[in-house]
Amino acid sequence: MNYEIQLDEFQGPFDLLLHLINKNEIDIFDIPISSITSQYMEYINSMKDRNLEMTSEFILMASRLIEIKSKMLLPVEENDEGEEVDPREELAQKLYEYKIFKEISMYIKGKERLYLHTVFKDPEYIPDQTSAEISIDLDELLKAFRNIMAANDLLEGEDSSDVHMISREEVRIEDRIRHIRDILLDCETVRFHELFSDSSTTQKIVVTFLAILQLIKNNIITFQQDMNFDEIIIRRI
Amino acid sequence: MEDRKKASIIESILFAMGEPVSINEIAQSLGESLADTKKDIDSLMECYEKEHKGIMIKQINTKYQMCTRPENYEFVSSLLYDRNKGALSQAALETLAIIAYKQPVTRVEIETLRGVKSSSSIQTLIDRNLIKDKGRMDVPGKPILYETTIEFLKYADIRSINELPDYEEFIDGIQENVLEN
Amino acid sequence: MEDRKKASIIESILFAMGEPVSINEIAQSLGESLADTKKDIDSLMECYEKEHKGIMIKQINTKYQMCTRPENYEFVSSLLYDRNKGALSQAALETLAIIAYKQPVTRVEIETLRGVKSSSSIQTLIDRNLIKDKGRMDVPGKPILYETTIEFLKYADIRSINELPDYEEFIDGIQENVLEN
Repeated sequence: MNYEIQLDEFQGPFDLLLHLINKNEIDIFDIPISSITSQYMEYINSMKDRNLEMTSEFILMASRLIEIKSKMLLPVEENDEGEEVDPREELAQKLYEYKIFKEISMYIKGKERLYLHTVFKDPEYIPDQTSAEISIDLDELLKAFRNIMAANDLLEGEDSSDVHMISREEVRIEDRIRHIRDILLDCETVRFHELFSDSSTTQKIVVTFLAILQLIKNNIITFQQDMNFDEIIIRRI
Repeated sequence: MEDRKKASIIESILFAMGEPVSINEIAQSLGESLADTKKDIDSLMECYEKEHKGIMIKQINTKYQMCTRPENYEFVSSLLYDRNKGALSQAALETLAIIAYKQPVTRVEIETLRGVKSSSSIQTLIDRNLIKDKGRMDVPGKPILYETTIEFLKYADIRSINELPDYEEFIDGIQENVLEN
Repeated sequence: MEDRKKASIIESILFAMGEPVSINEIAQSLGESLADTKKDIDSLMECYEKEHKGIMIKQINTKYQMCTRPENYEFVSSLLYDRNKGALSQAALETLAIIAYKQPVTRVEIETLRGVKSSSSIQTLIDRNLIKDKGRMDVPGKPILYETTIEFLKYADIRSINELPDYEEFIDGIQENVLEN
């Protein structure tokens, strides 16, 4: 397989799957799941080879494909109405809907050039004789400024956080381990959820959780929960 | 007032104001009824189109605004500044497509349809003034609802959101593609 | 290029520039000789006069500028006054925002960011005491630098420019806490 198509060109797992479906010239509603799964995994692995970390969506889809693949091997299930259920059905529906919106996005894109090539003008100046007081709404002022900066691509744009690859450096498990150990230097115990208080992204949450597991495995911390649904308390050993 | 005079006044108003002017404002200034004013504006627009004038009158909902004819852009931009007015990314375009057709819509709905996180695409679209916050949905968590703006109408070159092609048309497009392949 | 196309381009240029444009600039953009360009502009002006259009083309030495027809002034001014009474126009607000965040700043910098000629908005803001001249920049052409005034702080209800909201931070609650979901 050639890798001239890079994973970072894809908007997400749906986009990658649609690409594979187009490439193989197959029907969304009749995906040869085994072959598509292995092609999908090949892309994912090529991404790993290039030492890029994937967002959770790509990994989640991989597990979903494998789940569908295994279901296909089992006897056909029937739903409450006694109809046969195709394990691929739900994914196919989602891909189909995504494909429609991708189509719409192309239509919108087609209008963009016209928009970018239209020039408007400011109101003409007339000497002000009202001298009325005005109040300046800071939110409006900020919004106006962000509009201008965004139109010139001068804001920290979407590429800083919507990206499909997150550089490995962003949240490292070692850093989270050190962070948790630092917290437990000052106090013997900490509540489980407090360790997540600064975890604003899914990636941070996952990494924090992995760090906790690692610390438990290495006998550095232990945890206790007095009753079901009680707060979990993390304690240093 | 004779028609030519009315047309002339409408031109003056639209030119001087620069920004979108409502039909009410124009009617009031002319001292005419809304219906008559609408007719006058329509015939002026038609005349501008027929003559391929360098100035166009755009209708946005019930407002009107003058702008340059996009076909002349290369001649204008050589004199204006090199503004790097950026195009939208594919991620932002997909998000905008969903908001345009599903509005009002929450972030979670957008992300379910796209299969990826979309918060920064949403922020980009807000910063570009193409979508806006439409209050919160009355369900647990009170998620923000998003809808398109007036600026989006300009972007899509339509007078109102109803002028967007039917969702079904895109389904047909896909099916044609499937048949062709 | 056919005459109608040339006329259309001249209209677009004069509209977009909003200020006096030299015949050289227009000729250059069209790729035509000065003499031909002059003829084109003259016939366009004549046509605007003959039809009593609401927009006029004024000649100032070797420059040309579009403006509203003086006879229509009463119809236009009442609308402009009404708009000016309350809040700032979107154009003025944008201009003010750039000056507030980027001060001291030149007109060219403002116009480059906005992609629109902004001298009338700057003048309006000076009239309203929101911005002022802060001397000249020491570069060729010695452009005027603009900054906000004490009155601006008063109207914005802040003590100093440092209290302006940080524009690099997300303004919306889009990044809702993931744990809540």
